[in-house]
Amino acid sequence: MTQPIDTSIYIAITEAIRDEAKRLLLEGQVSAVIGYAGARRKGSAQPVIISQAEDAAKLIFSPASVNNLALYLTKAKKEIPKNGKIGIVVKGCDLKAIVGLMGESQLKREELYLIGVPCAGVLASTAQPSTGLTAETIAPKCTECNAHLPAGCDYVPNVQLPAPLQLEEKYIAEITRLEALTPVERWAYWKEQFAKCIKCYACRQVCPFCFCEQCLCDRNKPQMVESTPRPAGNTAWHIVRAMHLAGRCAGCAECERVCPMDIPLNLLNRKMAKELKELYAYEAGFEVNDKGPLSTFDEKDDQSFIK
Amino acid sequence: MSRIGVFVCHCGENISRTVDVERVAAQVGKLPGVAFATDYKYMCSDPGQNLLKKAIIEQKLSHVVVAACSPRMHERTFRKAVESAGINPFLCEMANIREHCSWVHENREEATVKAIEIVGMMVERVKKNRVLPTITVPVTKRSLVIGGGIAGIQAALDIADCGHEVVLVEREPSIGGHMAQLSETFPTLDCSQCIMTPKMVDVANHPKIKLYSYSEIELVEGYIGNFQVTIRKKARSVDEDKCTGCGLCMEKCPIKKIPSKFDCNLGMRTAIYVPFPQAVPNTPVIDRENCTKFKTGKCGLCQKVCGPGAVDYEQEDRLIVEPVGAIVVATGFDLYTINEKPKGSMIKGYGEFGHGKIPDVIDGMTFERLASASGPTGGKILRPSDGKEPKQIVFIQCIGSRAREKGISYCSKVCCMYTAKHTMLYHHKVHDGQAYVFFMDARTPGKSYDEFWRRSIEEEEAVYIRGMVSRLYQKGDKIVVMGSDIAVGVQVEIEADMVVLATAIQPQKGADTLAQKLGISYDKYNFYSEAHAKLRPVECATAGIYLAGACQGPKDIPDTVSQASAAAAKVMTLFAKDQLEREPIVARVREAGCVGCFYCKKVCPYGAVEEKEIRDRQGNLIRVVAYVNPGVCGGCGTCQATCPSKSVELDGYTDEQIVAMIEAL
Amino acid sequence: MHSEKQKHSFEPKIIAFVCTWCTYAGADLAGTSRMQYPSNVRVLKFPCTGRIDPVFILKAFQQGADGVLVSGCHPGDCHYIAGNFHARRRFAAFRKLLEFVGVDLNRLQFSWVSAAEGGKWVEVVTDLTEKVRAMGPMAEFKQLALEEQWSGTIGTPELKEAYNAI
Amino acid sequence: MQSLSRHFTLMSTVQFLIGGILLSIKGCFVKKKKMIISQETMDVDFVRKVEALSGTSVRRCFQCGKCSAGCPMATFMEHPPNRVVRLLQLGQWQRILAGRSIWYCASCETCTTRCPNKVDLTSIMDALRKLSWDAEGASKESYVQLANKLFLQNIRTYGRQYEMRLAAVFNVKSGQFLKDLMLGPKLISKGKLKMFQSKNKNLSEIEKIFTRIEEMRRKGEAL
Amino acid sequence: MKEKLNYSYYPGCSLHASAGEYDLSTRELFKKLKIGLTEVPDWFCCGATPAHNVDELLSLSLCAKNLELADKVEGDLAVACAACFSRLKTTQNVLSESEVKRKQVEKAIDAPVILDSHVKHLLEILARDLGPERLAQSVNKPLSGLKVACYYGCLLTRPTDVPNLDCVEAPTIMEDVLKAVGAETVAWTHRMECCGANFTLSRPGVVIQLTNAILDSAKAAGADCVMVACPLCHGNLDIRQKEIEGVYSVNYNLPVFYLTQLVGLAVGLGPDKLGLAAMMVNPLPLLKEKGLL
Repeated sequence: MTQPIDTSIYIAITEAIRDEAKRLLLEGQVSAVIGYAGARRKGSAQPVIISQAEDAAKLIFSPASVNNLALYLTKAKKEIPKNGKIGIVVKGCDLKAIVGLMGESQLKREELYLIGVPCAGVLASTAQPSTGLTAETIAPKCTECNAHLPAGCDYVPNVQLPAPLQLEEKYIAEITRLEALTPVERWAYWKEQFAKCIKCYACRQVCPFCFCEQCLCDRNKPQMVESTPRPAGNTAWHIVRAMHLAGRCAGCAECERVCPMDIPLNLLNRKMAKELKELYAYEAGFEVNDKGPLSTFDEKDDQSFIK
Repeated sequence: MSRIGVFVCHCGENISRTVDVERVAAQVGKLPGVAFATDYKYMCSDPGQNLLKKAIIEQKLSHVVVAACSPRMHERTFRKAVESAGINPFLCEMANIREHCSWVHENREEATVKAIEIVGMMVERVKKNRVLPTITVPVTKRSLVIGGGIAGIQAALDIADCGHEVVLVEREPSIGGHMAQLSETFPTLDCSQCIMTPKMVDVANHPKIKLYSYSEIELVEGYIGNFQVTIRKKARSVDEDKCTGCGLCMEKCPIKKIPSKFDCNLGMRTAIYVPFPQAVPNTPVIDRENCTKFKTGKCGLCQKVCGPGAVDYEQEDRLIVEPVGAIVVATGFDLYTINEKPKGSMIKGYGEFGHGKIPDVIDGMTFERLASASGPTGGKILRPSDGKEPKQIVFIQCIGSRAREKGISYCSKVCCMYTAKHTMLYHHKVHDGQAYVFFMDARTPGKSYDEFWRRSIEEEEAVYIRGMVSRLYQKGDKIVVMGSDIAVGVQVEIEADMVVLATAIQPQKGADTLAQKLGISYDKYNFYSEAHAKLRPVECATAGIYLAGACQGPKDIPDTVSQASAAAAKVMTLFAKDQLEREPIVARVREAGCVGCFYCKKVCPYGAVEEKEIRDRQGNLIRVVAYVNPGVCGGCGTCQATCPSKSVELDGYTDEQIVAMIEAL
Repeated sequence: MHSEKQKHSFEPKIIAFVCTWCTYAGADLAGTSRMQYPSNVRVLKFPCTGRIDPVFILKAFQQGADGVLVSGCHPGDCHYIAGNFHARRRFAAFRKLLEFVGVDLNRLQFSWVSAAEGGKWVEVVTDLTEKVRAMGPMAEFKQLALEEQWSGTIGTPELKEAYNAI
Repeated sequence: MQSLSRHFTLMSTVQFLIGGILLSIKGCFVKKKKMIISQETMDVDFVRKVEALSGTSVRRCFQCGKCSAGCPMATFMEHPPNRVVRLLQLGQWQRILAGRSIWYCASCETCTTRCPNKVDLTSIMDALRKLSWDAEGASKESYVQLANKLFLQNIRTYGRQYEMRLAAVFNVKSGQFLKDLMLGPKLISKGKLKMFQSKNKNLSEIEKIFTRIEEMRRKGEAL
Repeated sequence: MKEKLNYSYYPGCSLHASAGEYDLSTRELFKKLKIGLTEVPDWFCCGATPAHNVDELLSLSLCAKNLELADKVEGDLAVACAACFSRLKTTQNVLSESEVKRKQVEKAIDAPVILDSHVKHLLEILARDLGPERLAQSVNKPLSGLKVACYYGCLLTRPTDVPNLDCVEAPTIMEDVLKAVGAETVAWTHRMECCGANFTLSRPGVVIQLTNAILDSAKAAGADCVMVACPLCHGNLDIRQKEIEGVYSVNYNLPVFYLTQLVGLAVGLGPDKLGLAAMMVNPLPLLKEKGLL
């Protein structure tokens, strides 16, 4: 039985975003607004950057507004004007990335105008853009969302978000399943998954936190991680990436969405987030922290694993 | 292409006994990049170093690997040698095939294979080594001395006499330490206070010495040549500048029955007090735990009688920061007590000796106070229990020391001699008394020491009994000593009036905490570790910190004074230059790769990472990257392990070098 | 007491990443005290455990290590003030990750060995060697290294279609 | 051991006495001889056996004499405890076994408790007594061992200890028929010595333990 | 109120023979204090000192077997006899340190050795598990005015780190218990000297000499009586007292009580329940004099 999810408020939100963007551009408060616009395929949406008030009408918000737009503030900022404030449409999950980036000196709050979106969920990458949002077509990350309403934004449309449905928390379920396996079985699972990898690096490209200009894994003096898409190199790459994202990734799940080989990448990131929460009571993305869990310490940290 | 030279050392037989060194040289010689490989009996010897230098020149070597002992032992030696042959010292590496191989394995085949692999690893590493220029940093020519006992006093005076400023920090209200407590000293029997107090006064009057008494070290930051030391000056409740040392406050203080720590609880002191009459500084301190004013708010007599108005109840602890270039640690020792120790403590007390509850069983320091002319009995040997003169006195040596069951396995070094001295002092003062000494071995190495010990037996008629004591118990007003004489093979029982225990020497309480502040290492007993047991006995492994006296291990006064002067000499050597060369093992930022996330800055324990703005020619800010101040960087490499893009690299431990080693496996 | 040296069918390769101030010095002490331990361990010296990048552990396994030891100064003893505290967190997280991808954590040992603990060094190295010896070779990474290409199954219909079209 | 404990006949008692006398003569002989020390005369194997049985190292002892100082029985011994360890260090076990020191140890653990070097002298004494009995059988001094053996025989037969039988048999076997004669009836009247007792129901278990140990020894799996 | 205390009980051979009064008073006392006590069925002799003197492996095996039997009964194991207590604790200690010996013992008893069970002497149960406060609450006839010399003997505390009952050289656990029941304790010198129990049978001469020193010291310290927690100590101090008085021409007349007899007295048990009649040195005159009967 597919349970439909109420997204009727998205129409009102679209209107509100358009009005706000128009106002901002007209008043010159921002030099551009990053948001979503309809794309060629029916029902689909794509990122757009507008710097003219009349383009504000292009903006939409729909269940197909999946992209994490934070990316356009850092790595993909070529089209963004260098001066002035930037307005950006953010879902709760995207906001967490922005918060993380602020903690890592990549963004400054005062240079941003945050247009928050109350979000009931977006579509999974496997669903057609035109389909309605249901318990089946919703993106897995939305089943575990704890930020339907983004906090601390400059503007949030005044709409009433329907109470979110209780959905099966897909990552937690999968992590629990894997943890119950033996190491040999887990290794077999991940071996199978990583073997599929073709090293297209789409995961890296889309990740807001992979902002290094030169990735460690591209270096050849020394070659820390084998760069060819062989199983050994693939495994190393995904382990290294998960480690680098530990304590930073807040779960926008873009890596998993863009993976052409359907590797459950966010699973690794969620596992690390879970462990860090258990070990150090740290959860990424809620406040701008000078130091993440792995760049600080407590003298009383657990060391039961050390002889 | 690199031309690597490999030199395999036999270390006499230390390596060649278990490692086939010729085979190692032959095998390693075949590795790509190795141009020359040989073995030699003693690489560290002069001929060995000459062999190395000659090979570098003749074979036009570009890098060198010496396979020998631990780099902690001879890395400096060989780096110096290659430098004199014209190669940057950091292109020389050592492969440890002694401590990590020949000494820990018996099987020759296994050890040889392992040695080949170790050397192979270092060959791959050295290929990736880079020329590193020496880094120079300025030297603050002021020194900190921690501890105002004889060691600290000697070191402070030596350094100050050389014209450099000294900051001397003492935990107690007065300097003087344990030596001020002693009565007479072996082997000359000169009065301890007579030779000690003039030195204390010298410290007080020296224009180059800044004395912080009743103070402790709070925090140490920085590095050799440039330390920032925060000192906690505890609230003395008496203004040192105003106090004239008249002593009226002590006379009037109504609380007079506080056991004096200086007199080993034999004598009493007041709540406002100086520990002993010759104290330096001669400024009293209020013991706030026992003072009525602090306990109830009433009294205040001392303030009323103080002419200059020096008594200040409101005084608070003060934190003072002192910049210094070198630190001498001279925190001294503490005595083992036979009292019951808390459960789980490595050290145990002596239940068989009554756990310190028999009043006339005392330790050596208490005996010193009894024998001291300025002590609580005016130099008369009297029993603490009833004030009678003991006619039968038993000394027992090695209490705590050399007793691994009690938690300490080392020899405390001074007890044999001071017990011999005690028997003499006793005989001089109680002519009709008899002293007995239970001992295992008499350890008397030292100039005129054995003669001194023999004198106590032959002239002062002490009876030495070779054998230990099993139990002590009070019987009436006597103490029954159950011992044995192993030479005769019989049990011995003595009904003694007093028993003196030569208890072990231990580091001061809190020695480990101070070591952690200083970043120096210590052994399982908390004695501080020297950099090298033989060749660098007064230096710590941490540059710029030196050791003097019993904090490093049990020592008598002559040894302590020698070591203190040696430490002072080391400090003066450091101060002889204006600039200090330091190992260039520091982190460097590859600006091209740095994205300015500043994870390095977040984890740096030294605060060495700064933010650096990169601007274009017009002065527009392009981006902000990290910059590591090489003078401040300690060289731990935590930044590099944390940097996501590996844009900061620790020279000498680059990823390239490490990965080369892993790949060589 | 000298026990007969046993012959083993499998000699594991153990790689130890140690800090120079405590554990390396502790291993030196084991040497100067002439203690004996299995010759399987290869020591890589770092200034501090803080310098040890998790990637090195991964790299070591990939290079054929059957067991990895990471060892440094006890908390509070770090020569560099706090390097070992950072390392402690980093490795607490990293071992969880390795465990999750299916690495048996019995092959990865962490320890604090001070410069005074030659005996502990011997104990830690001997224990790890024997433990790993009993487990047998670390097959996972070795097999992986031998595989040239995709060994996964063609699960989805799209993939099947694409494959058939080649 | 089985024959000793099971069939302790009058015959063995006689042997026990004669053996004891012979040994004591030998003892005097050994004691006066100069100690010639060489690798051959220092019996390291014996010392190793003592160390294995007692689980303690004799080399740790540095002859401080604290054991002898506190030993309640030292006055009865010709070699005080510290010297027993010293002789072991020199591999001169014959000198120890020829004497009576080990038979006068009361197993009070005072020496072990106070030893500064964690030498477990009580266990060393146990080991020496066992090895002595194994090597030489009964000796004149080993009354104690006779009592001990009977004690164990009792356990094997009854599973528990019966003091009445133990005392009676001991007196017969050791030839001291009248020892403590006066105590017996008094104790019986106070109910302290029971004349008859029921056997333990689990006796086959205890027999199995004895048999298994004997078998392990036969196969050389245990000392 | 804490949960009810429950123990399995290993009386040991002596308590079923010469020390019957110790067994009787223990059972009665525990009943009175409402502490559960279940005798381990079919226990064996622990081997005591003779076994380890002759044959350590046998000694360890016997104790290991008893530990196994005791483990089948619920509760920590309560032991009354100091020798049994010492052997059972030593066995756990030796076998947890030596794997070789543990394997041999496991072979001998054909069962795994139980190393983690708690073996407790009665003293521990009274002084720690029950505690002085609760013990004092049960007292209805305080032993005031009775001066007791507490005799620890060898095996209760020695050697270091094995029985872990109390401080190995200066224990106070007996005094703690007695103070709780209102008795006075004396400080004396021979409270931990050996009585020579090992030689009771084989060398009575030695025993008499050692025991005399102990009685002499207790008397000199002004004690009215001696308290023991071991049937072997009791054997020497009580049974041989008359004999010693004869040999040394002295008059001690020191009744020797078991721990449970004195505590039992304080909580109101009668002489018949404490087996006072079985004592060789008649305690009744003393108890009457102190008004305790």
